[in-house]
Amino acid sequence: MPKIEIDELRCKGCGLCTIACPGKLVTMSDTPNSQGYTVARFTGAGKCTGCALCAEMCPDVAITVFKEQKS
Amino acid sequence: MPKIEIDELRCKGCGLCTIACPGKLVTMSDTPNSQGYTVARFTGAGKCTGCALCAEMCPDVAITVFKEQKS
Amino acid sequence: MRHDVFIAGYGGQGVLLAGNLLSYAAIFEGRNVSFFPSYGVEKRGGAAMCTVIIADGETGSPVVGHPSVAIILNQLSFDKYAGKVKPGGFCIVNSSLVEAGESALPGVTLIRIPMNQIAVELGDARMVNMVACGAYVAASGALALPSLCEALKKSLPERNHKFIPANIKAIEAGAERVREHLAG
Amino acid sequence: MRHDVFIAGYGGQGVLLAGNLLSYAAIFEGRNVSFFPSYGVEKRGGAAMCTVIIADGETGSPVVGHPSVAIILNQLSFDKYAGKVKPGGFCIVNSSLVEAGESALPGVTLIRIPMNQIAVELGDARMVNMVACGAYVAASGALALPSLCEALKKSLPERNHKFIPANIKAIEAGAERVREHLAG
Amino acid sequence: MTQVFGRSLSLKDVQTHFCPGCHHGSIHRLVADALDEFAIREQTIGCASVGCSVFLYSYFNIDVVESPHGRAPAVATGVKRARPDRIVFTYQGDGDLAAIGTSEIIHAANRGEDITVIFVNNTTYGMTGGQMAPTTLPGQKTSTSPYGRDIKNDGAPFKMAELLSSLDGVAFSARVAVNSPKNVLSAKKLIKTAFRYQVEGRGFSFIEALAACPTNWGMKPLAANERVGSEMVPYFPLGVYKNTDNL
Amino acid sequence: MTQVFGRSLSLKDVQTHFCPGCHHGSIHRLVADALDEFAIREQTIGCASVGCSVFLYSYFNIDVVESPHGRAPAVATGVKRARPDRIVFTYQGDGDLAAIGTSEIIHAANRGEDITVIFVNNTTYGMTGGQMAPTTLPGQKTSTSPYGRDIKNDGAPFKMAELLSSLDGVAFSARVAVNSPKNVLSAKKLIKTAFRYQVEGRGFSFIEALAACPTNWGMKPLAANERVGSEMVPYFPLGVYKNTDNL
Amino acid sequence: MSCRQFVKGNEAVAMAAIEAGVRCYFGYPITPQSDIPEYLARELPGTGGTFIQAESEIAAINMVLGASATGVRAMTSSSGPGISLKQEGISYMAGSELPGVIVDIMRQGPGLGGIDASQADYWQATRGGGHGGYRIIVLAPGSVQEMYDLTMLAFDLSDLYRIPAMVLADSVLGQMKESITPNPRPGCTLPSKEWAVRGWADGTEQNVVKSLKLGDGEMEKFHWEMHARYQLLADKESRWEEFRTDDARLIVTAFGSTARISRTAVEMAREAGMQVGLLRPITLFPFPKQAYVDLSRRCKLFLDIELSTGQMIDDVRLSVERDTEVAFYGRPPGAGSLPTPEEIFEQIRKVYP
Amino acid sequence: MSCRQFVKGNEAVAMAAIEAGVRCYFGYPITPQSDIPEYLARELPGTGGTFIQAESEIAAINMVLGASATGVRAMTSSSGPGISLKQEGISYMAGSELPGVIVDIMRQGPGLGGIDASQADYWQATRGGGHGGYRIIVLAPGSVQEMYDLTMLAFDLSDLYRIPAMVLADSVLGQMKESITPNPRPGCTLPSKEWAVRGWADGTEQNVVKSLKLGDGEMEKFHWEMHARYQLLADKESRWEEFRTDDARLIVTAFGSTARISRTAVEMAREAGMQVGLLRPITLFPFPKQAYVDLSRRCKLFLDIELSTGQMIDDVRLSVERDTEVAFYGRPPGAGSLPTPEEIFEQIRKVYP
Ligand SMILES: Cc1ncc(C[n+]2csc(CCOP(=O)(O)OP(=O)(O)O)c2C)c(N)n1
Ligand SMILES: Cc1ncc(C[n+]2csc(CCOP(=O)(O)OP(=O)(O)O)c2C)c(N)n1
Ligand code: SF4
Ligand code: SF4
Ligand code: SF4
Ligand code: SF4
Repeated sequence: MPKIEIDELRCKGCGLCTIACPGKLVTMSDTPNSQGYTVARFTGAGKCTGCALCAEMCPDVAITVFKEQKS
Repeated sequence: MPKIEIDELRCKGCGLCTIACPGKLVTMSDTPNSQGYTVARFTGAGKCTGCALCAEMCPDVAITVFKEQKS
Repeated sequence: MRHDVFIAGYGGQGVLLAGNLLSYAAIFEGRNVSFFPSYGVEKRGGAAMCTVIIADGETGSPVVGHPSVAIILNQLSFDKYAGKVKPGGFCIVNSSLVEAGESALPGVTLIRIPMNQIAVELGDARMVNMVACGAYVAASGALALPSLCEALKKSLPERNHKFIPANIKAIEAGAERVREHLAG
Repeated sequence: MRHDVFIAGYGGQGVLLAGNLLSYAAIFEGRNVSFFPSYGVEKRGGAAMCTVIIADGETGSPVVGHPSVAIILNQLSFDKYAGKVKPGGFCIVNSSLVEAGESALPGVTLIRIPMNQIAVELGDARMVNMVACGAYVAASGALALPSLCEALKKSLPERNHKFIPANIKAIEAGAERVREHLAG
Repeated sequence: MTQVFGRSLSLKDVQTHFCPGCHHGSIHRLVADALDEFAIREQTIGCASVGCSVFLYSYFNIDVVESPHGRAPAVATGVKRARPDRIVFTYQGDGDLAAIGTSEIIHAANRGEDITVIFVNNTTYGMTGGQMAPTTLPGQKTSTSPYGRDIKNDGAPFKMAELLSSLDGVAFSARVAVNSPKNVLSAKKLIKTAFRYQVEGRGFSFIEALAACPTNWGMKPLAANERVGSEMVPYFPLGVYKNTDNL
Repeated sequence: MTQVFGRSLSLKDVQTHFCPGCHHGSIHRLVADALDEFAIREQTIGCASVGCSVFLYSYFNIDVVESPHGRAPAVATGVKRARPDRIVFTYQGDGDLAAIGTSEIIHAANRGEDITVIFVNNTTYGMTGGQMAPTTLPGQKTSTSPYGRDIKNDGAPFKMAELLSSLDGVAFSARVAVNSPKNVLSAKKLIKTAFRYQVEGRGFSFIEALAACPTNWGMKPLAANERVGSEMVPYFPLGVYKNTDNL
Repeated sequence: MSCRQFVKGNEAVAMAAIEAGVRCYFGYPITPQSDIPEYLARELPGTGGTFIQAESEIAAINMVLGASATGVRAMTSSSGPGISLKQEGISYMAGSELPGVIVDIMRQGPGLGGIDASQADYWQATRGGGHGGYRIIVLAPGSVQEMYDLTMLAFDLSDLYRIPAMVLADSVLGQMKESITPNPRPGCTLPSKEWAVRGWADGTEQNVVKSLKLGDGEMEKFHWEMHARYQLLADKESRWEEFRTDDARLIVTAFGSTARISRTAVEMAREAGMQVGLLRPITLFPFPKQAYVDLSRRCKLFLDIELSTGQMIDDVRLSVERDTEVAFYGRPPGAGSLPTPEEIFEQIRKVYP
Repeated sequence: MSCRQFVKGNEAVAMAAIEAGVRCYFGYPITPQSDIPEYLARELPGTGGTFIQAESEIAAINMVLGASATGVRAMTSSSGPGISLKQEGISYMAGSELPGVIVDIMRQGPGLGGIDASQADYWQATRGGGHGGYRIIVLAPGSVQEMYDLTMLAFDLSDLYRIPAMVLADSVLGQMKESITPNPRPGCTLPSKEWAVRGWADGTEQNVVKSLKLGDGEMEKFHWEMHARYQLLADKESRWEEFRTDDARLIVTAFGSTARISRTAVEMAREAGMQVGLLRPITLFPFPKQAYVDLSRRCKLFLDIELSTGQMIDDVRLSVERDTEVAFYGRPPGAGSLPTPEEIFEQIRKVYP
């Protein structure tokens, strides 16, 4: 199952990733991080295709994407 | 008879007027003026049409052109 | 009588607005004021801090080494400025975001107010600075509450005047908390 | 022994080349030289002037108030510089272009040489400066004629070396005239 | 599970000071990707300009020279002429490049200096608090155009990608945006092309990247990102304005 | 007998310091003619630049402000904004306008300042003794390009009339020459047009005049005049590059 | 009280400029002075004036040169790096005897430095950072009210003496807010600007504004004339403030924000029973030499305090009586750090006789 | 003698730069220094170096900044107006601790002024015409040979102390021709340029060349470090020349061309039996204070002579013993006019005790 990880400490809560994900699998939480930013959250466990568009879009390189390697 | 007058003191002897006159009526003398410039001379008395091309060409506005007014 | 106060937090917490509010209130009371902001690189950036001096006579140096009061809205500011408060003074901290042990400041009265919580309860997290101002007025007695409410007109842009009533509530809530705190 | 000379004329008369020629001749003789040119607005322009100082010891100030000799190639320069020659000195003027009354320079030997005329006779009006240099050497005795001829190699760009013989003639002609002049 | 997307080597693993939603972050990342792609990180010298991107050295794992405001192209010229074996790029804002630095960019481009210029056009002066830039759009309100940019008084916004293309010295010129995944991907491609030109010693390469400045536009990040597409792209069309590949 | 050609009123009756065959003289005369034509001599303020034309005030019967090298367009902007009722022009050489003054000319043009710029392109720095200019032709030897201008090192010559035409603020842009009676006559016409634009408040008007610098070209006046046609015109084509008459 | 206004120092400068009748402002953004162009962008057009955000500081100062040459009041403002870029233009204005006001809200340097306060542009301002040997009038406000009053004065002095005038403040004074009374423009009679370029239609002779001087003796004459004018400035326009100097055994001297901070330190010293006074130069050029001469007759110990490693100290040493000691406390400030009254009081203690 | 060459001062500068191993020259034409770029345009490429005629003086100084940041020797040259334009760049170089050589062949100002000699850029050179508070090394040649030798020295000192160095001469020294011995580059050991940007391939850590200083205390530290470095310069690198000062009752002091002229005047005075000496500072920054202290112990009367209305006079007054009188003869020169030895001798006569 492909998945993404969002680094809470790097996320500034801009929300750009939310419009990037074709499956709308990234949404904004309302819990502020230590800097007071309300960070993004991955809500698509299982549905993520690993297209990495959210990560491409993130200005703060807060998203890492994982996928099984085809073998 | 149209004619031109060349101001000896203003002429710097560049010779541009000589290539401007269709009738080749302006030529260079070899007598230097007070500044050591060998000035241009009008040699076309009678043949000048008053076209003023020599004057148009002179960078030092050293040439004045005269003509009868049509009446 | 001369009062000086540090107000510190991060950009977005309304530190400068709070400073302006106190300044206008003092002016409303006919006092002399100098307000001195300072901020990070070029113009924008993280930390925001300002000094307000209220005096009946000359305000003197805009730079203050040891203020009698500090209003601290976040942890970073606490670590940087709380220690500067002069003995006998107050340190009003936003306990929603600041970890502050009593012991931290010998000789300084620590007043903990959960400003974010209060602001959120009152319906707008951005009113943290208003809560703080109310708390300051109650704690220092430097200004009268009504002057603060008056000053809102001057310190807020026209388009935000509609929020004045809400802000007044926040100011009063801040003041109220201090009274409780000092009471018990 | 220290010799200083002004050389002045208008641009195109080869004033600076003359100065360089005398300088190289002196260097050839193992003397110290300083050559100081000065000209009009920014780089180009009418008047050209230079000072050459030839000394066995230090050349000292490049700026000279009253030279022992002046070489004057045109009227303007005469009016401006001739008067500066120190009493007992020479003033060598290009009489082809300069009106100069004996009386003009009390205590200064005036040497009139029709340099343009001589140059033209020798076939090239541009050699006025060479005639002048010859005249200077003969009048001042500051340098030996052969050194001057040697110096031509250094002061003329390669492509003009073909003119050296002609220039030597001009130099000698200038020197000759002075001898005559001093003789009678 | 293997990581298929992460931070490029050339980018330090630190948080930037950029505001939320600021496109400088994205553009930094794409430049870093290009350095990784050609494995030139250790041959690269960056010329930082004065603007919100002044901290280039804090975010890139490369040697950096700070340039006075607007002079990065002159500084880069000095660097490249002294070290022709190095990859040299400037990273400049619109105030830096198109206002105070007009002369330096035009002459470096005309000389065909073998450098890459990353030009971030966010229609405002970010670092100094949102004053009018040479690229501020007609009618756009800024702190020094409070009634909106007035073409009659202030002139029209400069289109640098087009203007520079007209100079012989320019080998490659393109305008990109990072306001959508699609644009990010083509921006990535073109930024790599720009650096490829330098790797191949093809001469001056120029990238104009349209960017959002939520803070000084007074907009939320998503709205600012939206504006790039709705207002900027129509005035500053994306695309390649010059390339000398098929020369 | 009546005089059919003589000195224009706007031109002082004095000898210039220009070298024999220098085209600055001709261009001065044509500008003076234009001032006479529109009878604006007494409303005109000239902005002299730094170059062989620095003595503008000695030759024109008008008020003149001296500008630092390259800054005449900025000075003219100040003059015109302070006195919009006046006719304001700059007279600049190619070093002045296209090298050190690049930024000022481009931004004044882009703002569409209502001024007229007379740009004298003689492919060299005249006043300082013939160094390379931004307009020096490929291969041309000058005191700072002793082996000939090398496009790879120095870039290609700037074509200012074309470059400026691409800016919205520019209302009129043309290139003229004064190397033949025919060209003098059309130059006269176009210079008048440029001033007409300002008289009519039409915005920024620009004239690039190709000129001979016999002294620094190391040529006799006739040969230099010849070179304008044989070498310059082919690289710098004459003509009108922009006009907004039929707008 | 009604007419009093609570404003930033930078805004006070802009308000004064409008009251002084400035017709043209040309500038380029730079922290910590951008409030000045921002205020004028809003307010100047309404008064019929011109606001242009120039493409650079160089363009801005040359636009000022052009506008000023026509006789109108024109100004620009900037900080460190931008002021350096204006030096050629300022030199041309000085050489052309053009008035004009330049505001320098000092920040840290050299180079990009930082945006916090500094006084290290003292030499650049008072010695002429530009080429060729000239001085400009330099006024150093010590409060927001003075930011207003001295900007007004700068325009008048500049017109009166035909010398560019600079208001030299720093980010403390530019950014701090205080209540000021925006005094109306004082009625002061100034010579009409016969020299301005206007186009002859105004019935003038040809006017030429230039700095090129090639006539015989023209350049020497200019320099000695200006030298005399500087002397006149020193005699008639030197301004300073004294605070408790009468019985002082130690005189602290400082300008601008530093003087403001020092004054509080002097009060602390007085409370501690020390006889300490303060001498604050208000005009930095002309430097109020006479004040130093007079005070150094009575008091033989001065303490010069600057936000730098020492620049004004030269003028102080060159001004005081020869037998006077001048101590120095230099405090090049860093990011977010400024000297406090306590800190300066400490220095006073150290040197107090 | 064979290796001696008869060259202009400007050419001597260019020859020395090449001998010093300059890799990059960036400049813009301006009289009276254009011989420098013209010589280097001819000769530098042949040595594998880079010559670029920059689009402006500003571009030139910033190209120098960039080249110097990579660790190579780079230089520029100009005169008055161009040097003013370079002030921001010089300030950045100073703030970034970059070496680099700037040659200023002084002409008249302010503004466009004129092309004849002047010494009125003394303050601009020695006080930092740029913003932020910094000094640069300033060397003042007095002969064509020194134009060569001090240009060589400028590169070494600049590299050694990481401070930009200026060769400050004027059109007299730039234009006059004398025979010089083009000495080979002296073997002098310099620290390797660890700090230079090279790309990490050279196995260095990340190197950053910058002037922005925002760290806590970073800026203060920088200023005090530089202050100490300036002190070190004063102690180790002060240079001056004395001529017949031993028994002098009057000491003439002047630099550059003026010193050269004054020396002849001093000889005239000696011939007239007056005990007059000459003190010529060779380094203007560091100013050779100690020489003035020592001489003013013995001789209580100085006569300062400058081609200006007085600038170095401040440093002279600040350097001599307090009981020393310093007379002044200012001579802002005009078109085609320079002080003669006779003229200066006259002044010596006037003040001689
Ligand atoms: C000579 C000079 N002038 C002005 C400034 C102030 N300044 C700093 S950044 C900047 C412009 C920033 O805008 P931009 O270049 O568009 O970059 P951004 O911050 O928007 O990325 C200015 C004017 C300066 N540092 N130096
Ligand atoms: C700031 C500055 N840099 C350089 C100069 C020297 N300078 C005077 S005129 C000139 C250029 C002249 O060439 P151009 O502009 O082409 O005019 P031209 O003389 O050929 O008519 C230069 C570089 C100067 N006066 N000021
Ligand atoms: S784009 Fe990045 S920074 Fe923005 S919300 Fe998503 S994860 Fe956070
Ligand atoms: S064109 Fe004019 S200056 Fe030239 S030769 Fe003819 S008359 Fe004389
Ligand atoms: S101010 Fe604008 S450009 Fe600067 S970091 Fe913030 S969003 Fe980005
Ligand atoms: S140098 Fe050239 S441009 Fe200058 S006056 Fe002579 S010919 Fe004309």
